[in-house]
Parts: sequence; C-alpha cells; structure tokens
Amino acid sequence: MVNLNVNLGRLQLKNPVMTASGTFGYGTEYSDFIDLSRIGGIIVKGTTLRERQGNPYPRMAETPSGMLNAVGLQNKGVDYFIEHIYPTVKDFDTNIFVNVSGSTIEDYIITAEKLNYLEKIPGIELNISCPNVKEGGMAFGTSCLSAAQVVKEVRRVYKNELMVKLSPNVTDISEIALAVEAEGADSISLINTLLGMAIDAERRKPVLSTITGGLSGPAVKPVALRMVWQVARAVKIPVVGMGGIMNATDAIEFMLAGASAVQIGTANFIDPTVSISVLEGIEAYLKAHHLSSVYDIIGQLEV
Amino acid sequence: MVNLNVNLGRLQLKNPVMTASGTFGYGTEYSDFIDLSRIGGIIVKGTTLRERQGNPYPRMAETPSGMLNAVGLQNKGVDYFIEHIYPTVKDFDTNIFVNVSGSTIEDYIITAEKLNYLEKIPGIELNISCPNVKEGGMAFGTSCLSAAQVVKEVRRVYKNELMVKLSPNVTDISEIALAVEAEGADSISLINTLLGMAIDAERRKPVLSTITGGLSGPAVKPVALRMVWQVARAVKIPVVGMGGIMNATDAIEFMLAGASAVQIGTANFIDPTVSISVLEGIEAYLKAHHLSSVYDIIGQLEV
Amino acid sequence: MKKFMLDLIVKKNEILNDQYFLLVLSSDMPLPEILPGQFVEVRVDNTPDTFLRRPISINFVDYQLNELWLLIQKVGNGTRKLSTLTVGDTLNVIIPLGNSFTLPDSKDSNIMLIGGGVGIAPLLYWGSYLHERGYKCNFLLGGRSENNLLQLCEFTKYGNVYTTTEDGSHGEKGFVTMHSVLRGSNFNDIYSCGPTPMMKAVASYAAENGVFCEVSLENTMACGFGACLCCVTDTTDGHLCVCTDGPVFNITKLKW
Amino acid sequence: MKKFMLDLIVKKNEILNDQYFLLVLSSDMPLPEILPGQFVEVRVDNTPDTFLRRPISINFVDYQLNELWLLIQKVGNGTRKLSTLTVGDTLNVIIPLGNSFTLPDSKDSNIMLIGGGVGIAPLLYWGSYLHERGYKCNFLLGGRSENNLLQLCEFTKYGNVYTTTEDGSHGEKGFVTMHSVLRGSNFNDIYSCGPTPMMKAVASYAAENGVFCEVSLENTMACGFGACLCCVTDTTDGHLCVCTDGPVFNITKLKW
Ligand SMILES: Cc1cc2nc3c(=O)[nH]c(=O)nc-3n(C[C@H](O)[C@H](O)[C@H](O)COP(=O)(O)OP(=O)(O)OC[C@H]3O[C@@H](n4cnc5c(N)ncnc54)[C@H](O)[C@@H]3O)c2cc1C
Ligand SMILES: Cc1cc2nc3c(=O)[nH]c(=O)nc-3n(C[C@H](O)[C@H](O)[C@H](O)COP(=O)(O)OP(=O)(O)OC[C@H]3O[C@@H](n4cnc5c(N)ncnc54)[C@H](O)[C@@H]3O)c2cc1C
Ligand SMILES: Cc1cc2nc3c(=O)[nH]c(=O)nc-3n(C[C@H](O)[C@H](O)[C@H](O)COP(=O)(O)O)c2cc1C
Ligand SMILES: Cc1cc2nc3c(=O)[nH]c(=O)nc-3n(C[C@H](O)[C@H](O)[C@H](O)COP(=O)(O)O)c2cc1C
Ligand code: FES
Ligand code: FES
Repeated sequence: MVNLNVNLGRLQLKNPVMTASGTFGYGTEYSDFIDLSRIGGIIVKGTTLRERQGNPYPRMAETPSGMLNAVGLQNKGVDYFIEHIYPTVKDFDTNIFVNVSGSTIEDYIITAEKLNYLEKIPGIELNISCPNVKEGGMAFGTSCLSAAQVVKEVRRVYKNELMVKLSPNVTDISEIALAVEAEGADSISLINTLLGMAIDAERRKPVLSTITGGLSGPAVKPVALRMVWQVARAVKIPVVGMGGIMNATDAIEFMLAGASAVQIGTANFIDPTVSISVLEGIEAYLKAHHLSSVYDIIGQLEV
Repeated sequence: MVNLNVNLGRLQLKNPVMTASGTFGYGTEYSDFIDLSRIGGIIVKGTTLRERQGNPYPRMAETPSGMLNAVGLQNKGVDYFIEHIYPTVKDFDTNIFVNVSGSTIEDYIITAEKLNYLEKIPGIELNISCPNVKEGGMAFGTSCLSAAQVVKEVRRVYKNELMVKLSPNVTDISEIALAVEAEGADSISLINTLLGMAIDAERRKPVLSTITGGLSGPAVKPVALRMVWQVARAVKIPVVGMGGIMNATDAIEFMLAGASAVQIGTANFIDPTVSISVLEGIEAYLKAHHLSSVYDIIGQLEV
Repeated sequence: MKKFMLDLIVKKNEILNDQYFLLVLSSDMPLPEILPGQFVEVRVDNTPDTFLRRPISINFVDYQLNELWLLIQKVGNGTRKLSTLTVGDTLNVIIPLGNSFTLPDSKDSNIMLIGGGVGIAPLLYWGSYLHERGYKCNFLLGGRSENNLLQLCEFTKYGNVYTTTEDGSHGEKGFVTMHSVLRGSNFNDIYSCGPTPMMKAVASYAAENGVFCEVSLENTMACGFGACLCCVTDTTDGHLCVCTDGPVFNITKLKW
Repeated sequence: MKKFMLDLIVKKNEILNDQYFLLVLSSDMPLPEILPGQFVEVRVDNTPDTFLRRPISINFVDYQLNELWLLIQKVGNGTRKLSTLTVGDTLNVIIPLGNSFTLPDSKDSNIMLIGGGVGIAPLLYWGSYLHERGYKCNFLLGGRSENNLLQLCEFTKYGNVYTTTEDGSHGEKGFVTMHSVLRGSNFNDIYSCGPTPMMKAVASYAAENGVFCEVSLENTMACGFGACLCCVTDTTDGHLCVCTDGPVFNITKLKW
C-alpha cells in the first residue's frame, strides 16, 4: 500500500494533488467530470475585498504550449463568497483554500480576517503575484520588503494555514521566499504566471485588452521547476509547486525538486479529469519504484 | 519596391534579420544551406578572454516548445578568434558581431579592446546575461549597478557599435535597459535565455550536468515580446528583439513591439534556412500591407 | 445539464468545398441530451500548434442514427487539422456546453433564423427542433458568395429559405439585413448567428421593430465550461461568460 | 561534404517487430554521397511533443534504387510518431551529417563489427561498403533477446555473423564481449556501435589486445551540424562535438 498523505504546515492533505486558483472555479464547475473528494485540495478563484468586474474582453491568447490570460481577478468579493458560495462548497470532502488578492495591505487584512471565521476553509493562499491588475497583487510580490509587510500584517489576523503564492517575475525568488517565511507563512506556493504578451501581426494590435497578460501551461514548466527547486532549498516550510503540470510525470518532477504538493492549473481546461489521472499516476509511480510514501520522492532529486 | 534597410546606431543593416549568438556557430556551419550574404547580420559564438571548455555533458534538454542548454560558453578565447576564425569570416558580405562574455569586468574590457581593432567586425554584443556560467555573465545583467558598470568600462575602450544583451531573469528589465543606455550602449538586444530546469523522473536526476540551464524557443516568445515592448518604450536607442522567433510572423510581432531588428536562435537548429524565409516573409508582409519600409512596422503596434 | 468528456467516432468527413467540411460523429453509447444553440469543445490531436480545445457549435443531432454533426470552416491550424480526420478516427469532445435558444411564446409566431457564413451551424439544429415541435420557421442565410452558403438543402426541410450574397451569385445581392423579406413580413421572433457586424445589424433591425431577438456569440475560450472566465461579454448584468451564460443572449442584455 | 535539407519520400515502412521498424526512403533526385557511419537529422512533423529534430544513423544506401534506409527503435514520442509514416509521406532530413568509419589499412585485415540493439544500424552500411571494396568482415551482434537481433539476413550477405543474447534465445548466451569468437581469433580492426556500456567493454577488449578500434557514440543533439555545441564528449583534445568530430571516434581519443 502506498501512502499519499502529505502535510502542509499543520494541515494534512489526503494526497498532494490540488487544483490552482483561477483555473478550477469553485470546484463545482468540475463536479460533472470528477469526484472532487478524491483530490487533495482546491484553491478557489482569486477573491478580493470588493467585487471586481475584471478586465475587458479579449482576455485570452493561445501561445506555443501555453496561454496568456488577463482575467484580472473577476469575482463578486469576499462577502458574496461567504454568503453565497461558501455554503455550496463547504461540504466538499477536500481542503478548500481561498486565494486572496488585494490592492492595498488593508484589503488583504480585512479579506483574510473575514475568512478566518469560516470553519470549513482550512487555509488561504495569499496571492501577491497577480500580473493582471494594475493596483496591486504583483507589486507586492516583486520586492522583499512589500512581500514581507503584507505577510506580516495578514499573519497577525489570520490564524489558519497561510500559504503565500509567489510571482516568478523576479530576479531572485528565494530571497522573497525567505522574507515571506520569516514573517510567518506556513507554506509557499509557486509559480503564478509569467508576464507575457501576444500580438496579432495582421491587425497590428495586442491580442489582449490589457496588452500584457499572464503566461501559463507547459511552456513555463522549466522555469517553474527551477524556481521550486531554488525555493525548496532556501526555506524550511513546505513548498507547493505548479506551472505547466499536464500529467503525473510533470507532478513527480516538481516533487523531486522539493514540492510537498502540486497544483494543476491550465491542464484542467484541456482535460477536466486530469487531476485524477495525475493522482493515479503518482500512485502508480510509487508502486513501480517500490516506494511506500510520497515523502520518498519529495525533495529526493539526486544532484 | 520595399526598403528593408535598418539602422542600428551608426550601423546600417541591409535588413533586420540577424542570427543569435550560440546558435549560428561562426556562420560557416550554415553556408551549405543559405547564402550568408543575404542576412542582415550574424552574431557569432560567445567569446571570452581565455579558452573555455564549457560545461560537462549533458548540455541539452528538450522542453515543451523549447529547449534548455547548458553549453557554458565553450570557445577557444578571443586571441584564437582573432588569429584563426576572423580570417575565415571577415569577408562575408554581412555584419559580423562578436558576442563577448566575461567573468570579471577586466575580462570584458580586455576582450572588447582586442576586438576594437578588427576592421571587419563592426560591433560587439556584450553578453551580460549568460545563465550558464557561475563566474559571471548573468550576475552582471541582473542588477542596474553592475550592468551600468560593465557597460561604462567597455564603452571607454570600445569605439564601434556596442550592443548590450540583457537577461530576462530580472524583476524590471526596463530599469536595466535605462542604466545601460545611460552608460553609452548603442543598442540593446534581448532576451537571452530564461533560467530553467529539467528533471528525469525515472532516474530522479536533473537532465543537465549543471542542473539548471537556459530556456529558448517558442515557449519563451510571449515573455520576450513583453520585454522588448517594455524596453523599446523606455529607451531611445535601437532595440534588437529575439526569443522564440520561428517564422516571419513572429519576427514582425517583435518589430511591431518596437524592435528595429531581430535575431533568430533556436529555430536555426530545426530549419537551417529559416533566416531566409523570415527575411522573405517580412518583405512579403510589407508588400501585402502596401508598406514601403521596415520602419512602417517598427514600434507601430496600435495600443 | 450534465457534461461529459467523450471519445466520438468519425462516421463521415464530408468536404463541402475548399473552406468548409462537415464532421458526422457517432458514439458507442447513446448521445446525451443536447439542446439547440449548445456547443462542444473539441480536442485537436496530433498538431504542435493547437494547445487548447476548440469550441464548435452543434450543427445537428440525429438521435435515431445516434449522430452529431459539426459544420466547420478552416480558418487556422486547429480547424485545418480537424479537416484531415477520416472515418474511424476518434475525436475527444466535451459536451454539451452552453445555454440554448428560447422557444417562442406561441406556435403561431412568425419566426426568422438569420445566419451568416459558418454561423448558420447552430441554426440547422434549432430549425429542425422548432419544426419537429410544430413551429414554422423561415431561414435567411447570407454569405460573401455562393460558396459560403451551406447546407441549403437541409434547411429547406424545415422552412422557407431566403438567401443573400455580397457578390449576387446566389439570392439577393447584399447583406442579410437588406433582404426584402425583412421589409415584407413582420416577424415575432428572430434568432441569429454569424459574424459580429451582421448580428449587430440584425439586432438593430429587431430593436427598431420591437422584435424578440436572440443572438449566438463567439468569443475566445480557454475552457468552455465556466472555469477560466476568459470568455466574457459586457452585459447589463456586468461581465458574463459566453460559454455558460451564453452563447445565446437576448439582445436586450448585450452592451454592444 | 556538402549538407542538404531534403524532403525524402517514404517508399516502405517495414514493421520488424513491436519495437523496431525500417524506413525505406527515396528521392526524386539522386541521393548525395553518403559515407558509412554518417547520420541524418529527421524532422518529426504532426506531433506536439517533438520540438527538435532526431538524429538517426544511416542504415543502408542503395544508389541503384536511390534508396536510403533508417532502422529505428521506438523509444519515445518522436520515434513512435515516425513509426506511423506510410508510403508516400515525406520526411524532411538534413543529410549527410558527421564523420565516418576509417578504412582498415589492409585488405587482409581481420575485421570485426560489433553491434548491440539498434546500434547495429550503421554497421550494415559499413559492412556492405567494406564488402564491396573487397574487405572481409565478421559481425558480432548482440541483444537482450532474439527480438533485438535485427536484419540478420542482410548482414549474412556481407560476412560471418555471430550472435549473443542475454537470455540465450539466439546464439551464445551473454554479452557480446563474452562471445567465444573474440577469444578464438585475433582481429586487427574493430568497429562498434551500441549501448555505451557495451562499447566500453568492447573498447577495453580492444585496448587490452592492442587492436585498432572505432566506436560510434550517441549524444543529445539540438542541431546535428556543429552549431549548438550541445553534443560534446570528453576527449584527449578536450570537448569535441559528437555530431561533427564524431559520431565515430577512435577509442584512444576518448576519456571514458
Ligand atoms: C461558441 C462557439 C461556437 C463556434 N462554432 C463554430 C462552428 O460551428 N463552426 C466553425 O467553423 N467555427 C465555430 N466557432 C469558431 C471556432 O471556434 C474557431 O474558428 C476555431 O477555434 C479556430 O481555430 P483554429 O485553430 O483553426 O484557428 P486559430 O489558428 O486559433 O485562429 C485563426 C484565426 O481565427 C481567429 N479565431 C480563433 N478562434 C476564434 C474565436 N473563437 N472567435 C473568433 N475568432 C477566432 C484567430 O484570431 C485567428 O485570426 C465557434 C466559436 C465559438 C466560441
Ligand atoms: C548519431 C546518432 C545516431 C542515432 N541513430 C539511431 C538509429 O539509427 N536508430 C535509432 O532508433 N536511434 C538512433 N539514435 C537514437 C535516437 O536519436 C533517439 O532514440 C531518438 O532521438 C529518441 O527520440 P524520441 O522522441 O523517440 O524519444 P524521446 O522522447 O526524446 O526520449 C525517450 C528516451 O530516450 C532518451 N533519449 C532521447 N534521445 C536520446 C539520445 N540521442 N541518446 C540517448 N538517449 C536518448 C531520453 O532520455 C528518453 O529517456 C541515434 C542517436 C544519435 C545521436
Ligand atoms: C485563466 C487563469 C486565471 C488565473 N487566475 C488566478 C487567480 O485568480 N489567482 C492566482 O493566484 N492565480 C491565478 N492563475 C494562475 C494559476 O493559478 C497558476 O499559478 C498558473 O496558471 C501556473 O500553473 P499552470 O501552468 O498549471 O496553469 C490563473 C491562471 C489562469 C490560466
Ligand atoms: C545552444 C545555445 C547557445 C547559446 N549561446 C549563447 C551565447 O554564447 N551568448 C549569448 O549571448 N547567447 C547565447 N544563447 C542565447 C541565444 O542567443 C538567444 O538569446 C536565445 O536562445 C533566445 O532566442 P531563441 O529563442 O530564438 O533561441 C544561446 C542559445 C542556445 C540555444
Ligand atoms: S471559456 Fe472558460 S469560462 Fe468561458
Ligand atoms: S548537435 Fe549541435 S553541435 Fe552537435
């Protein structure tokens, strides 16, 4: 028997496969395709203090082995989440994390505080890395000082699992990871999207309404793997890896590089059942290699 | 008739299509496939003061829509270049740039000075962005201070076209571009490779001998386009764009984003004649759009 | 409606002309219930250029033969690759997606379905569906030229067919909204799918004449089932997803 | 030698067994001169998983029939895709690449060509080339089992064939270097291609016996023609490119 349990700070996941914020709705979008209770966790949509309409259309461009998005954190705000969405998701037998974004530190604090009291939300993922919103998000995640500051303030009010999601659009990601760890983050997730751009040569215009957008999918996997490896070596808290995971082999690579768990994003669009195949693939890999627990692969890259 | 001439500082190229350092050897590797005199310029291999053996094998990994390399600036040193290679390339009817790398500022200065006296080398490309060598390269390109310093010192001794090649592994690339411009760079080229990593899950080992390597190819194009657009808006000197260009449409996108010329790298491995098709494709595009010069597309993105 | 990811089997790939082809798909199992106006997301295999699925309208469903039809125009790498499918190949689809057209209030309604180019695709199924339920339809189909008018024989099974072409090679010359039938009759319900400028013109006509009107929108989609929020359109209720709140919208809701 | 990028036409795709297949390619124009030991870089089309070309040895050239043979083992996505090529398909190759085996000093030389698995590929052309020029060859071919011994009939045309299999299903049981023929005779020239451990064992045998020995190396290649410097091997002359300075190396040059 293979043991897929994995700990994320004080939290135990039944297995290391989670789904990434902004790509899995509130989970319900996928319930026709898979049994949600089988996956280790769901990170729901980016949630902000107040309702956000998001960016104008067009918000998407396909790129070689990837896509750009410029959704811009469209959501109905945290109060709406608590009142209308929480009741519909709270009884899923998996860990639901809320991905929290803000334009000011105040926003982050108030939003996190409100989520503190939801019994069935074991943690939040602090998004200090959204490249698609002018007013904030990524700005916090690209300097040690501001990253530390927002984590410090949120930590003061938020008592459950605090996962902090880092931006890859930085010179030295381990520096930021260390800053965030020092202020009390329970775990670190990475990477958010790489800032990219697409142009329609015939029309001589940017494809996205916002000109630039966030790149995700297999194209970014080599960069994501490298950053997960760097961060996992730098910090002591658990790391959650993502970026271009399409199958179990990809997920295993992230775990070998040091990730305790993984998140699957863009791949869900192409195959809404992919999280289950990744899960089963990890189990099969462990069996084939005569390993009994996921801890036998986490950080076990031989260098 | 379409005019493909383009100016790079004081230099005129017969057309905006160049080939990228490290992917085109010394040009001779391609002379069976294309007429080298048709392209706008060739950036030869990364050249250092002293001979370098480069990194151990394996040096390459294929990735989704791209590749990682860890060549590590294997070359016989600048003196060997001057004595043995220069004579074989100096009469090519195109612009030959030498890509210069170093571990110390001294190295850069001496290497550049030596190249100053080669009549048929109209310029150098200062590589402050190689991610595959511990001792330097990228370290210079990832802070404004050190980038400015190396450009300043080289500018003092090097009198011809000084193109500076930037690293994409930074938080704010326009900041670095501005620093480099302020110290007298004649033009800026970007992007060098993104730092990435590949893992062999079965063997539980990194694929590359150096663990991490440089990512190139179409996978990086969205990031490269975004950076070219950011830098072109920030600086006044010409910008040379590259990163994942596979065909004329890609090249035109870079020019619309603000690149005066482009470099083709990885694509040469898959189609050694690609530079000619890009050239012909740009010409065809201009004709189809009733434009008379490449300047009608350079920076002409409608935002 | 429950959504499925299915491997369908290609029963026929009919080349209509150099631009258009019709895929007739089937399944070992009975097809799920599918409403007119809905679409599928197809996975395009064996090509390096197509990363995401492609949304394609449901052109026709034949429950007797357990057949699903997709009418496709070759515009880029994905649709070109689909055009090379041959009998026996499998095509992975997510089905059924999106909302559907709204039934007219009354069986006596004077109904007009207006399509342009490949936008006629969902109107065939909608027309057959209305016909089957005793409604009387008219079809007004437009295209740049004769080559862009597709499946005319099929449409004639379910109602009167009027056509326009921009070059006059078939039917009246001009755009669909210039067709004489729109001046001659009073329609109660209009349904339209086609290029955006065409649908906007149809919507203006409907609004001016106070006619109920639904249009089926296109958009760039990453998922097709409400998970990515990439496919929004601006409405009186804010940004709504074309893939779940649409593709069919009442024109009074759109902020065009 | 001048290199070409050519579209070759598939004349035959012969499935040898579930792991191996033989592509017989041809061209409208006469094939260029190709030496034994050289290889091609093939472009693998219509797959999202294969970005770079794949290096494949030249298995045989028939100038009369204007045919080029490639013997390929399915190991990953690229080779699997190549296995689906059918008669009439085109295959884009860069040809000819690399150096070649060195002719023995004398026609009386006792020559042994030692191959393992798909590494036998270049030895067939080399054997036929030697045979045509009046040299006498022996072939020692090894594989895990009978299934991994390929083209034996072809090899018998050009010399004596000895075989080993690890499971004893064909020839002597064991590794090639354990074959009795190596103890019985004295060879003057040994050429080898196969898995690295096998070639290292062959090289030890040759070194111990003071025999001239060339091996054909594999490596990960991005270009195949000397432009990327990704394919180095460590030699007494420093890092050399397997694609241009090799793939054939004298064992005295290698720092294994
Ligand atoms: C709900 C819905 C239903 C559709 N039904 C049909 C149908 O029944 N038959 C049919 O032929 N097509 C239909 N389409 C359009 C179809 O999805 C696109 O033509 C297809 O995705 C193009 O893929 P490609 O790889 O061939 O082209 P690409 O290479 O992706 O693009 C080629 C060109 O088409 C443009 N394009 C791509 N996708 C879209 C899009 N979704 N909307 C507008 N422009 C686009 C691109 O900008 C580019 O200029 C529908 C689209 C939607 C959203
Ligand atoms: C000079 C030369 C000549 C060759 N001749 C032949 C030949 O005649 N017939 C033949 O079948 N094969 C030959 N090969 C090997 C062949 O190139 C690889 O098997 C092929 O590239 C694998 O491609 P793929 O997409 O199927 O597998 P991938 O998906 O790329 O890889 C599958 C597995 O094979 C390994 N692999 C991939 N490429 C190589 C490589 N170059 N060397 C070692 N391991 C590799 C990978 O690490 C992976 O584990 C030759 C290689 C070289 C360098
Ligand atoms: C359409 C889309 C929307 C996203 N929205 C969010 C978001 O709201 N919050 C967030 O932290 N990350 C968001 N992301 C980033 C993903 O969670 C993930 O970090 C990224 O896509 C990399 O993983 P992938 O390559 O597996 O998709 C979004 C990504 C996509 C593609
Ligand atoms: C094998 C290889 C070797 C390279 N060597 C160098 C080098 O020596 N100096 C340099 O400035 N860039 C080097 N580069 C980076 C390229 O010049 C180019 O910046 C990068 O590959 C992005 O362009 P592309 O995607 O078109 O390849 C190398 C790239 C590759 C793939
Ligand atoms: S396409 Fe993803 S939400 Fe509509
Ligand atoms: S494969 Fe590029 S130099 Fe050998």
